[in-house]
Amino acid sequence: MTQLVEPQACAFENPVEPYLRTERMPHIWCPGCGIGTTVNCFVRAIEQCQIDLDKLSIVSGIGCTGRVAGYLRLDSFHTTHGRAIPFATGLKLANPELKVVVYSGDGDLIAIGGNHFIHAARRNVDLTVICVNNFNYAMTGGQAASTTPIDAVGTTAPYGVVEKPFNLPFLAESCGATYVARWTAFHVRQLTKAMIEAINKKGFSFVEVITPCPTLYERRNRLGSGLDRMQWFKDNSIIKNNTDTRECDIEFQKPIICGRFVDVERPSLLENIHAKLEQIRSGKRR
Amino acid sequence: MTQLVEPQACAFENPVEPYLRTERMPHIWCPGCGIGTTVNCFVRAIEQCQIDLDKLSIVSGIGCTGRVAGYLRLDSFHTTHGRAIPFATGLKLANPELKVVVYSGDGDLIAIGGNHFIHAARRNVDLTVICVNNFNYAMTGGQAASTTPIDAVGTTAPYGVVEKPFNLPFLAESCGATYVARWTAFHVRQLTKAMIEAINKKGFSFVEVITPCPTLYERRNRLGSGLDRMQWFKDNSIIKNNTDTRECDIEFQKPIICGRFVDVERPSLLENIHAKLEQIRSGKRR
Amino acid sequence: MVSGKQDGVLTGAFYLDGDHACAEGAIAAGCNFVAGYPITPSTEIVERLAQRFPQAGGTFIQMEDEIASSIAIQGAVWGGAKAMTVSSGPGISLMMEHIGLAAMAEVPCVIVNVQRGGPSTGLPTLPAQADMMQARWGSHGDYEIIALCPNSPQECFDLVIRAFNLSEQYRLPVLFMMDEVVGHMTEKVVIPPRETLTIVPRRYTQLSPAEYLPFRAGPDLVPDIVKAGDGYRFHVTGLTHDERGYPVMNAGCQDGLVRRLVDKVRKNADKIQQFDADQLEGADVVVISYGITSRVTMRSVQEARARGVKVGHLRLIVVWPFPETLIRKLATQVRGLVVPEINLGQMVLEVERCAGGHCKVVPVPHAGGAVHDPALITEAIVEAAR
Amino acid sequence: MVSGKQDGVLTGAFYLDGDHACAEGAIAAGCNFVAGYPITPSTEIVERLAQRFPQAGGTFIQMEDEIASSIAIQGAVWGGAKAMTVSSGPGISLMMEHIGLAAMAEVPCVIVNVQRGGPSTGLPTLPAQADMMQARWGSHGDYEIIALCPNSPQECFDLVIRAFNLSEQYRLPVLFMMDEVVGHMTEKVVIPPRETLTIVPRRYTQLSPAEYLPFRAGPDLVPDIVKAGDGYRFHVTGLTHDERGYPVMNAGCQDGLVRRLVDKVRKNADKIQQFDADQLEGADVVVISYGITSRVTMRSVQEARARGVKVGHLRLIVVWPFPETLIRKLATQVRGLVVPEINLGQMVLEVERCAGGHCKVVPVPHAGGAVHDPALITEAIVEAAR
Amino acid sequence: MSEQAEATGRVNEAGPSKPADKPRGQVIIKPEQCKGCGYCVAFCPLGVLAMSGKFNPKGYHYPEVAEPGKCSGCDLCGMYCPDFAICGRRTK
Amino acid sequence: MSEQAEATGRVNEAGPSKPADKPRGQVIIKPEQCKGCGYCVAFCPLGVLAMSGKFNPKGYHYPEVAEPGKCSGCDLCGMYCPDFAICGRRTK
Amino acid sequence: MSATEIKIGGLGGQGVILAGMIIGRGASIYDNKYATLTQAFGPEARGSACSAQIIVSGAPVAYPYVHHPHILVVMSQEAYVRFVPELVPDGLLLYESDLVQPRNLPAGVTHYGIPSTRFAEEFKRPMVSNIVMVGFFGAMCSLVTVGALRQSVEASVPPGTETLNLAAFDRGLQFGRDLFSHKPATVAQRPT
Amino acid sequence: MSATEIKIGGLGGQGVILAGMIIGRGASIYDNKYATLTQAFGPEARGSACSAQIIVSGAPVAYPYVHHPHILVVMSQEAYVRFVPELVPDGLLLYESDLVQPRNLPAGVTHYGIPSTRFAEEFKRPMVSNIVMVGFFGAMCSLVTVGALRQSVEASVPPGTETLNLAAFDRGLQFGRDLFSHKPATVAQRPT
Ligand SMILES: Cc1ncc(C[n+]2csc(CCOP(=O)(O)OP(=O)(O)O)c2C)c(N)n1
Ligand SMILES: Cc1ncc(C[n+]2csc(CCOP(=O)(O)OP(=O)(O)O)c2C)c(N)n1
Ligand code: SF4
Ligand code: SF4
Ligand code: SF4
Ligand code: SF4
Ligand code: SF4
Ligand code: SF4
Ligand SMILES: [Mg+2]
Ligand SMILES: [Mg+2]
Repeated sequence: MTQLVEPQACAFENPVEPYLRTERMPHIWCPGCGIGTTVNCFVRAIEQCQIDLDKLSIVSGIGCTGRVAGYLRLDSFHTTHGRAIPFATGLKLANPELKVVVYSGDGDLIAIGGNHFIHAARRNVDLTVICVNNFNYAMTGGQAASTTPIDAVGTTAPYGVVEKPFNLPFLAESCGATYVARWTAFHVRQLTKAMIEAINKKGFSFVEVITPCPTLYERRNRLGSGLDRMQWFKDNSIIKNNTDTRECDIEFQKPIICGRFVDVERPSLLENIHAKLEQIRSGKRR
Repeated sequence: MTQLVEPQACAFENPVEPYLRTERMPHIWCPGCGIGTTVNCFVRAIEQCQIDLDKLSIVSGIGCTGRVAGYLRLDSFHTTHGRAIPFATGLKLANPELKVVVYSGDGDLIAIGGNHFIHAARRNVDLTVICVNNFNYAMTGGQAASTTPIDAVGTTAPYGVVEKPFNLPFLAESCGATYVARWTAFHVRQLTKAMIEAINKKGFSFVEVITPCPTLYERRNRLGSGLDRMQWFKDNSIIKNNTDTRECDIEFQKPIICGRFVDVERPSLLENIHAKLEQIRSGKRR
Repeated sequence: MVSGKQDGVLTGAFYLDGDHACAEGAIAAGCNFVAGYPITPSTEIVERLAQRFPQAGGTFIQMEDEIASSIAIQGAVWGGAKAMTVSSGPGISLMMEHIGLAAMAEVPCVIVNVQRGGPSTGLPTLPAQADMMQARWGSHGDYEIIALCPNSPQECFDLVIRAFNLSEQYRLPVLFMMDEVVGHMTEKVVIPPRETLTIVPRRYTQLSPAEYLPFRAGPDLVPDIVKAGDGYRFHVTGLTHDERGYPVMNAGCQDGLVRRLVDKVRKNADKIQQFDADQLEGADVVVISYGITSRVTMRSVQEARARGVKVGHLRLIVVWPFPETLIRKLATQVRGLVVPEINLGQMVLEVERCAGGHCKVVPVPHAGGAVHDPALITEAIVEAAR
Repeated sequence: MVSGKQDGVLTGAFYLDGDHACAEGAIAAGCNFVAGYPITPSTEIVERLAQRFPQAGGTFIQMEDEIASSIAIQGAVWGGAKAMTVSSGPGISLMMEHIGLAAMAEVPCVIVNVQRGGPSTGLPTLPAQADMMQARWGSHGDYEIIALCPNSPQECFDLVIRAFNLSEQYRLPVLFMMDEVVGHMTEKVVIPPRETLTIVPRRYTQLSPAEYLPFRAGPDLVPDIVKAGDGYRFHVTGLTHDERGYPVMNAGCQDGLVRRLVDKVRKNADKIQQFDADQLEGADVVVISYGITSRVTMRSVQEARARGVKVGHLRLIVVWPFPETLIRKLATQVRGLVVPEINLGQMVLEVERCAGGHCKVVPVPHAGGAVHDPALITEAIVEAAR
Repeated sequence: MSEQAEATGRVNEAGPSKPADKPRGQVIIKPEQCKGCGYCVAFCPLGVLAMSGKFNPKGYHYPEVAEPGKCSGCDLCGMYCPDFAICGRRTK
Repeated sequence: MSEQAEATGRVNEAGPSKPADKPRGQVIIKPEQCKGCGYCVAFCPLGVLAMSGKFNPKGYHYPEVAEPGKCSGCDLCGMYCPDFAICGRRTK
Repeated sequence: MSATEIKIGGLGGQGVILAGMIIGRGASIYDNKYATLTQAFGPEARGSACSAQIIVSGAPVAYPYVHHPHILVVMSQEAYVRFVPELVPDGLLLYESDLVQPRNLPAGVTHYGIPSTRFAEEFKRPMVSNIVMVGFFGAMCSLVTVGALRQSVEASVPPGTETLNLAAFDRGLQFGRDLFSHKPATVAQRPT
Repeated sequence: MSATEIKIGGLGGQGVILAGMIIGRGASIYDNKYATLTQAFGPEARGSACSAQIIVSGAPVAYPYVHHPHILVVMSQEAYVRFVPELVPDGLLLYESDLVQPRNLPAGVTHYGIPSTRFAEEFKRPMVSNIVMVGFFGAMCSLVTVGALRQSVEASVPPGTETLNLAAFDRGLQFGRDLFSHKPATVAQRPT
């Protein structure tokens, strides 16, 4: 029997701990799962934003990423599959002083939840949406998703995917998102910064994070371990801010364009609602 | 009592009649409703395409436009609200020799049905989608829709809409539609041509038709009669093929850009599926 | 004193249809968030709210579909709002997953179903009462809801307030089961001064964040609630969860949680019950009805009495939880129970079950699209009395 | 002779779990179109089909959600395919509108529900039988479906074929109600040669387009069908429709149509029925069970018999339509009916209704997440025999 | 009667304007199907049509042929008519 | 013992490389929380860490401080670690 | 029964329901009786048959439907054909005289026509035809007081259109009063 | 009862279910007995406790769960702690000897350990640890014939990995046989 190390008291605290429901640790994520890495970035982002954490709500759908809400020591909502955004919309409209972040998976936000995504972007709802894109439905065991690159395999596409995946930045922009960025889990500093920018943005801000799912996506596609994948991200990301989102397609094992692609101003839903209320109260019909 | 004219035999047949379920006439559409006009164009389009009408299926959702399926003497499916596209997807995949056209309203296809729309465009399903955009939910009485321009009113937005409407050509392009055009009901010849092009296109083709809904949208927005509206279309349409879809936003009573915006080639879903089957049968896994 | 023109919360006598009265009732109940999607014959409710909320102090948002509407209201509740959504058959069917979530996460909210002819798109503009079993059983898994059936615009006003109250009291979704006739029927609606209305406030906890457990229930089996932004840092999930609200994946936790969810209705059924009883004492036959059918039944009962039948009329106002005890007792006292409904036999199944073979149970089904011809019910009464 | 490696339609003995067996059964039944969306514990079914269809000659498409899946299969049916979709609680709840459409437009199709713990997200990997009433009542309006409950991988194979057959015979959606245990339990599955299987073909009309009326039914109340592309130029709608399939908005048409839709099940119930009867004759107590609970019950029955109780066991295979006549008869012959189910009381309500007070009805509820401890059921049997 | 016949080539031949020319087109109107939207009248490129002062059974005014000889049979009226109540065809 | 202590500034001070410099950072490791992904080791810009040959109770190898004096406290290890099992902090 | 039953029939778009609403609101809110209005219309927004039914009573109304109206108002021939057989033998019929030809009218029925659409077109607003009809109704029967009807018109029409609509109402009222002065209606004196 | 009940416990990702599947398939398809396999795992794809239960019998299996296994195979300490109390008094315990310390083992239990993970790492494929264990199982009891187990391994692993997996199987088998030659197992001779 190998000698095992035992838990022990720490000299100082991991800075993420105050933000975590430590009583729920260890979390359910696999070795090398990129979701935890994004959580580190998120925690540092909210720390740096200096927002009142009591006024920060986090909303997830269902999926491996969907578990994020449950691990963060915030007002947190683990809703139904695909419906984090409309839940968050109700939450925000009912209580505009809250900062509301949606944190969920690609399948959740873009497959079953795609309609809510496009409508929320169109409305410019005051939400930050963080989409962990691991190129598959992980929680349910590695099925192909609407983000899986052509020719990659998933359990429901054992011979390789034939459908073009969404270009999420392009989609988000076409609907009217005012902030759109993409990073990989390798880009921890840039990702943190993007999260800060997104949180500080009024209106609908969107951050796509490409992460390893070594247990399922990488394993099934013979892309090696999580570490191999992170190295691959490091070596195959092209950082190019303001790239035309049309150019941001992702192909199987082709370089990934990262950066901040959209950062524009237009009145948010709440601003529009308030302006309309003003107008109504001041007696003008239109 | 005014003297009334009575029906009588005709010297020649209206060329749409063979394509209509005349036993169901008169239809339910209001005086000046643009839907009938689009049906004229569609009938002429399928006539000119010279396709076998027995192999042409038409699928609608629910709405005033949704009634189109029921009036055309084709295999026709009046499905549920928002679900014409996935129904059509199943129909087409099960029987690839059919030509399948989805003909429905903006609320149906883009509000409740938005997710199916974007996924079908992404997959490049072999479908032609004709979206009659009358800027509102007409069947249910004129509610605001996700196409209603900002500041226009609807029964559910009595003080004016505050949400930006979708730019449908941009949305369709961002998802991967291979043919995208927009015309108004005034542009009967161009619309017919666009429908022909769309039907002849393999993959996902999309035609947006802006139509008057004089009973509800025009009346409630004090835009006059159907005729006033058609005149307005005539005077305020800018025909500009290949416009960057980003520029195709529609604003309240601002000119409308019309034309064919996207016409690109990429393998359709069925082509991809067949290629994959070939590959599997020939023994290669990927 | 006229509908559609006043600002703020109304008081006085108005000529309103059931849909509009329901909207006013919601406002009076303190509802300040409604998410919805148009569908006949319910749309007038949200149309009126869209018009009235800016003055009355609420937010209406038309969502992209009914799924979004039914979850947006839950987000709003956790943000502190009193929330409602409104639809009819097809839209209600789309809400089934979220009715389950509201039951599971104990979200007080009201879901209005203005019933029309089904199944599927059916008869969009015509009445039915064929979603009664769906209201009880439409979502997967075990849960309980409360459902009420108004029979007039006045009741659309009065009872939607009770619907909100019950949802707050028991922390669950309450289904407000109107029908097309009641929704589109116009009558005088008297709206009393707001101060005289009984409004059950949300049961916010008195405990501090350190002491509070979001899903620990008191003796009435209902836990106190909190809202986002107040420092409780609570978690809500649709997964099976413990008192902290954290997922626990085992049969033991499931048993504790789900039994409590159903028991808070089953064990409090007596307090929730509401019905109108007309000459049940000594009746040979009792008609059990609800919603618009109860008004048709009134005429039939009159006719049957004129023909010498000793007939009582039990009108269910709360239909779920079903008044088991009452029906069991009635069944031992009468010769027959007559159950007219605008469906092909739904609540009558419950009546039959509770009757336990003690008396005849006579369904008077109707496939929908209209109310019963009163004579049909009269004949059934006369027949049952034999 | 091993799962997952053969091409075409399999024959032989295989070691398969219920999910995989269900997939093979569908292939054997001639199913050639499946649309689905992943959800535990049903996903293995579509995963296997995705792998097997290219060789077996079918199309699998993973849609964007369950709503799309449940309508894509209907499009496929009208295109001539035999079609199925597969899900579990939350996904099934999303299909409710389309189950209604399939009932209304008489679309033969199979909907598989591998039941897990609910309500809401509940216990995704753990068993329950709490969607039984939803299967019957989940969509709005009046309609009838057929539902079957297998209790082993072998039955997942055998009965899904019957599910397809019934859907073709009666032109309606058939719900195949598995549960997590059956879905994930692995046993030997013997697949007989395809020729020996009974496969009910689609009832395509023999009439010419000129003679044919799409919704005119014969004496069995079921109309013959056509498919797109064959020159019939037919119309299908979810609205209330006449024999031509054209919308007709009135109570008369509704009555004719919807009554026929329910009657084709109610009046053919005897032919649809399927159950296993074990020593019902002379029993003092009969246990009524279905699905995985029937296998737990077998042990309890054994134990109770060992303790001297004369106990019979009625296992329901077809659960909807409910075997009313049989239960009514049984109730007059026994002292008690014991109904164990992994829910807090669903089918037991039907049993109680049909028992009509003639005997005790003893529910043995379980909130889910596991099967019953057999002793619980044994105790209920012994108790009921007193 | 009238509208029907007026609209045919035969009547056109006898029409007032350009009596010498053989009309190039015919138009046919079904007044009872018309809902009076006026599209045909407004968008006939040759000004062939005009709205009648009369009502049809549904209470709508409907088009009449005002300038029969001018009709080119282009069928634009037919393409615009939402009620399939009018159409044109070329006669040569 | 060991990993915990090794990682602190104190141990760094005693570390082999650059003994003269006061270490700029500390790193703390919780081996029992580690799942052995190796991100911290691979992406530490200063090569401070190395995977241990030992298993933790879950059966994973975990990082050890190989070059204690080099740590800058940049906390990149902390940002990468999916299991919150490591972090760094600056000490000056 | 002391209840008076009214049916108004026409085509969608003619404002039949609003007419019913004005009568019901007048009776209920301004004359302080009980008045139940029900409506029937097709799925389509416009153009198909629709009808309003009003029961005006001194006591609460239970059964809300009208099978045998005492008063029938029709705005289209279709509605006429459909509803006239339902009229009680001594009922009152009011009709749009340009759109309805009261053929085969049962004996005993009192009937008056008004070209309300034409009058409405005089106001350049064909849609007030229904209000003209309500004015006519006010003149031809005393079920709802004219004062109540006028108040109800004011309260029921879109804000800003009150003057126009009251003018339309008065046009119908006056036309009716003129007619009435020639030939008294029996139903009009029915106790309500 | 002639049934033999087996439980295999470990962590998600260790291939516990596949091990159970191989044993069950071997018994059912290749030894032609009845064998029912059930499984328990958490929602997560990997890392949490999971277990497989197999009942091998000469007759059809009704109740499919194992409460008191005759044979327990454990691949993690957690599984050991959880399941050992369930073992029948004279049961057989097989365990991963690098990951499990069989502390407080009830008297009467026969037990054998194998460092299957380490052996698997020798193959550079840690994931075949479960197959090593199945080989070991084949050696340590005669419930399923070795031939059936080998065929079942071949039939159950992903195509292309058969050779590797059979080697892993043989490694475990051999290790077991070597051990066994020193100390005979009682349970192994139990009639099955
Ligand atoms: C309505 C519904 N359908 C399906 C599921 C099953 N389900 C749970 S998570 C999930 C996919 C998660 O994928 P993604 O959002 O990409 O998250 P990941 O696990 O990859 O982080 C699915 C399909 C569900 N819970 N509810
Ligand atoms: C699930 C569901 N929700 C709502 C409705 C009600 N409904 C019928 S048609 C319609 C909107 C139609 O709008 P659009 O698609 O724009 O068609 P239009 O009538 O404008 O042509 C709605 C909301 C429905 N039938 N089903
Ligand atoms: S399955 Fe993939 S996404 Fe889910 S926890 Fe494991 S590695 Fe992460
Ligand atoms: S309501 Fe509008 S869209 Fe519908 S038929 Fe009338 S004009 Fe056309
Ligand atoms: S056919 Fe052409 S020219 Fe003739 S009336 Fe019609 S639009 Fe005018
Ligand atoms: S276009 Fe058609 S409906 Fe309109 S006026 Fe001309 S004939 Fe009549
Ligand atoms: S804090 Fe920075 S330098 Fe120190 S070990 Fe971590 S990554 Fe390396
Ligand atoms: S990054 Fe974390 S989990 Fe990965 S090896 Fe380092 S300490 Fe362990
Ligand atoms: Mg994912
Ligand atoms: Mg529209």
